[in-house]
Amino acid sequence: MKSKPPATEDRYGRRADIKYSLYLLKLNPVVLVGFIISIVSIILALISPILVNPSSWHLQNLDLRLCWNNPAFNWGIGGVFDCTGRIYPLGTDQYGRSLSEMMVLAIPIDLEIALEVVLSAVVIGVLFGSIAAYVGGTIDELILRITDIFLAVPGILLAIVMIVVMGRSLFVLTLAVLITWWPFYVRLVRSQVLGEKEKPYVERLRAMGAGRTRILFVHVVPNSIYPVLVQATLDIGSVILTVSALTFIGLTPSPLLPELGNLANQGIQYIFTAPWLILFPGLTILIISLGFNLLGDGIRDILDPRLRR
Amino acid sequence: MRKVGSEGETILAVNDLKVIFHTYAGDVKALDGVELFVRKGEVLGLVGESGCGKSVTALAIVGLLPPNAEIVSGKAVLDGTDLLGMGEEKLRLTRLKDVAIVFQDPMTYLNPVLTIGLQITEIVASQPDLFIPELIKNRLDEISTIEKAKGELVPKLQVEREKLRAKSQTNRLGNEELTRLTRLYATSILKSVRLPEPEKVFKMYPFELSGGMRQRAMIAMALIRRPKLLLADEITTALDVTVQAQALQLLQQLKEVIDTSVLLITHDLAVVAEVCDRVAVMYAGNVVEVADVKELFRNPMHPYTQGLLASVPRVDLVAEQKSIQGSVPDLMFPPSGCRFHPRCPRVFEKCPVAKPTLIEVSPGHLVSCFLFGG
Amino acid sequence: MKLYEYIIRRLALMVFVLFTLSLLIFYLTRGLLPPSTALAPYISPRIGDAGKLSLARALGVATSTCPSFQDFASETNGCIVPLWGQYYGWLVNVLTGNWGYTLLPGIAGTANTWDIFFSRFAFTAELSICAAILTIIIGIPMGIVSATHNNKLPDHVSRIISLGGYSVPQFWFGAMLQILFVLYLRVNGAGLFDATGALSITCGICFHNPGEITTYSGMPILDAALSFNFPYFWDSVIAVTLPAVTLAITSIGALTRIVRSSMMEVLRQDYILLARSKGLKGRVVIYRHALRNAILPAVTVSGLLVAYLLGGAVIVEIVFSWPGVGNASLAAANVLDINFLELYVLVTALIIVVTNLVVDVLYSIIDPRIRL
Amino acid sequence: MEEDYFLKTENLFKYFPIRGGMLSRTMAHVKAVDGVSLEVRRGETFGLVGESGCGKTTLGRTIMRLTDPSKGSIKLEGEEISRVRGRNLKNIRRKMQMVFQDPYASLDPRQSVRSALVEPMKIHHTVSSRNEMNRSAEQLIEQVGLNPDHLARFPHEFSGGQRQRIAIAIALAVKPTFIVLDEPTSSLDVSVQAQILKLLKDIQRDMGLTYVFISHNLAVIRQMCARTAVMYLGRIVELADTQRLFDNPKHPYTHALLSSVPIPDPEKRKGLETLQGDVPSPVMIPAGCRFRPRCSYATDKCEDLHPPMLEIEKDHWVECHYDLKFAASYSD
Repeated sequence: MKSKPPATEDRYGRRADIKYSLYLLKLNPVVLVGFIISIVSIILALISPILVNPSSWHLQNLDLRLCWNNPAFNWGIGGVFDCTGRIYPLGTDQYGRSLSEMMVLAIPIDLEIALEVVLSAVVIGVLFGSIAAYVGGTIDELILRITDIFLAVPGILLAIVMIVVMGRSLFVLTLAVLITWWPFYVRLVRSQVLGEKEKPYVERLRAMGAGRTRILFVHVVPNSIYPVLVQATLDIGSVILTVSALTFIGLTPSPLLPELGNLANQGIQYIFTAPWLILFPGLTILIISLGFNLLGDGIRDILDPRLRR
Repeated sequence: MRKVGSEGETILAVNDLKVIFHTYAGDVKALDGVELFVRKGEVLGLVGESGCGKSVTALAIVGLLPPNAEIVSGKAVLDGTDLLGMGEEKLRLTRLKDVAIVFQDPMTYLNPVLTIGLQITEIVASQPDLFIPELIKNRLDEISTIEKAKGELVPKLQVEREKLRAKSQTNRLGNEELTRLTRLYATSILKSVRLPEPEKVFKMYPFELSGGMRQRAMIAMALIRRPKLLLADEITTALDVTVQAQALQLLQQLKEVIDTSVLLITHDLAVVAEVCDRVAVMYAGNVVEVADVKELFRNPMHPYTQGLLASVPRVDLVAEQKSIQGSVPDLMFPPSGCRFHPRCPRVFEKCPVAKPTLIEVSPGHLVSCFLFGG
Repeated sequence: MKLYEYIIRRLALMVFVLFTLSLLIFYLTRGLLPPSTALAPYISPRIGDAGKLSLARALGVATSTCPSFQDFASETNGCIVPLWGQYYGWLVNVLTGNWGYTLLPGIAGTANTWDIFFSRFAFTAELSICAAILTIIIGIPMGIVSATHNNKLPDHVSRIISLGGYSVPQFWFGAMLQILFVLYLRVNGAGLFDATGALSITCGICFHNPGEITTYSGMPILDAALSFNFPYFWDSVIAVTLPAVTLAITSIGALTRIVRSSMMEVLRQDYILLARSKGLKGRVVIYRHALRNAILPAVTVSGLLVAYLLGGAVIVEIVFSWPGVGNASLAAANVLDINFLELYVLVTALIIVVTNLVVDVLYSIIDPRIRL
Repeated sequence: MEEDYFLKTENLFKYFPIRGGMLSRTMAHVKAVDGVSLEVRRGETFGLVGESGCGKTTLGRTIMRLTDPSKGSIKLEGEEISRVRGRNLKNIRRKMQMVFQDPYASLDPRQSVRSALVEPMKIHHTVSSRNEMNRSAEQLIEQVGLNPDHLARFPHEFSGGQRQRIAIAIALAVKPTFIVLDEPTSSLDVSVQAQILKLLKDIQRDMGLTYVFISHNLAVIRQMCARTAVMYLGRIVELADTQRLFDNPKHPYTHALLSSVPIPDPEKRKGLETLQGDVPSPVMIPAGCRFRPRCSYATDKCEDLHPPMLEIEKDHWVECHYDLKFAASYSD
């Protein structure tokens, strides 16, 4: 708007930023929900070894398999076993383990993979993307063409082949997802840096005598990193979705592994007799992923200078 | 004291216009009781520095303020009807026919993916019945021009003329006929804003035109409506001097042709001196001084006007420019009383306490300052 | 640059991409494991060492001078063809049209990989096309409504739907749909087709004798329509509904967000203000002036969208036992069916790359400023 | 020209290639700077004026070595700088600095004023200790009329005029002898513009700086510059003392430019003379005299022959075939 009021001191600064964030939060309270979900899931992941014995997932108790004894809810379908003894709030799985405990153990595993993938992708993206954009020429062309190759094929296909060939372990799983993820970040950082490096202050720094490395890593990259971080927040959810989809189709290190996708996979065979087995792990994935997506979406609005007026 | 805007030949009178922008950080009191009027057939210059509210005034008049703006009070009376109290649909028709606005930057204001021709003809297409008499008249004029050039009557054109005359009785046109006449009309308008090869420009996209040509295209969009009032919002700011001269000249000539009044919004006092009949000076959401252009430059009364005039560099002579101390206030926290008082060299006790009103000091010269009564 | 020059340039790039991808897959499936694993899927207990050696030669893994299978297994005596040699042999085979026999469990050795792939690919294509249509007809209007009612109720609803769709695990959503419709509403979404692609009826609202259709494209819906067989058409539509909705849910979310943000961006532009100042109707401003500009970013991501649908199809096909290539790819990976995997990767990559090319050409048509 | 010039360019060219076609061949060139020779004297303000697209900013950037010249020489205090690179270029940058048009965008939004002021000292190792840097920063900020409290703030907390002051302070941080001012006041309001112009004059007087002042605003040029060059389509078409150039323009383009500037005095309303047509594209520059298509005095000679740069009076250079005739016709 040309008609915007004059911008002066009180309109900006850190205090105004916070004020602005709160204002947007008022317009869009869903962001708060995302924030809370993300924080709770991270806290849950951190304290999960305290809540549940971390090695309890090896223990099978086939007497207690597939039973439901939570009096708060009745599934209304035949063939549901009742368990005796202690209460399992979300029932038990086919190995007789408490589903709720397994889910508590699963959250840190999924979050850790997601963080590893996203952070590595950001690092790779910043490194190659900024160099491609700033140096340009042949190096830019080369990096672009390599990303082209990876963007031309559905990532999940590449991941499946990698996991089958390289062995089913959490490391390979992480690597396989990362392989399909990094090109987006290279592209994103590249386009951000391309836009940023055309800004007049870069020209001013060059005129001042600042070297390329200094301009790129002290000024340009920090100024273009916010959209990348927003994307990283959004992608935590998407990575969890991809990882759990891979384990869901059986590409898991061990059938016993408490990983949300794997738990759901164990549950799908009993979809009509023990629906909770697929319902709750999937719901957890949905909630965590939604939380990070809402958070990222909100942060994007806050950081978007065009929305300010 | 004479009431502002009480002149008989007034086309637009704005009274006590107050606008607030609600922002996350607080309310910006952008307009603080703007008073101005435009006489029929004159060019009124509305001048002030960035952020003084001159564009907001224009947008408020045509009802195009952004959603976070609120018109707190005021009237904008165009030819007897208050625009601010109008319903959305009536206001749309007013924008369509009576008040046209031309904006600053011809690149960003033209839709990049639509042809110039479409962006002009869609105006007619949106309410054809309002334009049919002009479309027919334009074609009839064209026919007689052609015949005059040939020196004889052309039978084919004669037939067309009869048909058109018949149609002008009913004020109805078929779709095909409407499209054809609209196209001819638009082309003739493009020609009248002196765009070379109007038929070609008709089919071009904005990015294919130069800055000056785009500005002409935008003026054509205003012109095709033959508005009673033309709001020209910084129309020369983005242009080079030679192109600016062309645009100003064009504006003056067209004003005569279509017999309209112009509210010329600008920050450039030189432009004001060149083309305006009267001037209104704005500062921080208020009109602080209104006068005939010669009177204002000869005898500026308000300290702000004096400061502004003293700071303008001139191309015809070398002189030390004086600047106004301080900077434009943040209108979220406007100064009390007279909004200029923190920067005013002649401030006294009354200024921070009360707000001066615009009063007529000498015939046609209005000032809002306690030095002159207020 | 002229349009055809541009296209030729892009096609050259495409050949490069496809070539590199085939190398990559070849390296993954042959280069990372010991050479003898290449034989594993073909070996049955009855094959002796001599048979294994000739098999290894036939596969291009063992050299013709290799004296015995023991030498091959211990990788001595120059028995192993270097990887590039294996690749060259494979490439020559493939370029002459020899994609070998399929190794897919159950039908191993009974049919040509090429034929099997494309008969199954028709199902994947049908599923992806239906999902793409759903994405477009839901995503775009929802994005527009969301942008024009920014931070009002429709925006909140659309935000929840789109972010929810973007966050939901497809396999789980598919399973939930199955519970809901199959268990409670008795509409069968799964297993309507058997593994060979023939209709098998266990569905409450289906025709019990849909009859026969002529195979034109291999896609049941299209073929049924071309054969004027309405019952078959209806059953096929029923069959594809749940998988397509599941596949589309993520991309609907993504597209809605993209359209919303670009629409909001466009609505802030100066030319929208000019359009409104001209007294145009609100509808005209939004659909003629805003949408044309706002749709551009959505068009540019179509390549990604196609990649997304084809990738998501793998999961959805497994959940719904849909007889497409995605469903088979897991099995193919498990038995290291190199030809099937290569064919899959190359065909999808071809589709994605061609989509990107078409999109760029389209973009230059929608936006006159872009000259390729 | 035995005089010792501070800055001298000779036949300076800057062409930007337009690439296209299948193998990114160079299809054409944007001839942004098309053979510019000029001399700037020590301690003067040299004005460079012209309409947008005339190449004045590119000329400034080429002199600053922000872009490599395609051809020609640039001499700063007798030293050839048009080809220097690396460490030598960095050393040259200590002597010459630039102030840019847009004070909103020419500062790194994430950098505090102090850090921005100290950065050039760090880069050029002009000041060694941290204390000294801080002291210099405080000195600089006071020199441009702000106070040391402002050092801890960030660019967005300042108004346009204040930001331009900061940009000037940064340029002064390495104690240069030469500054290119690229439209330093065009994005500011008039009342603020006057402040900045005055500041620039004061600094020049105190530090003995040499300025190249690039602007499209003829009035500002007239107030600021000792000598002025008028650019049109990549070439200087007239160069003279500012006073003489404005009072007695010889080139038809200069004349047209001057007479299309409105004067802020309604008594002197003269009706603006307008120049027909638009500036041609710098890719397809007209043959012969490049101003010919828009010139009302053009003859066949103008079409065929590129006019020579002639010194028609002492220190008054004009690139036109028939200068004197116009001088007579303007005065009526």
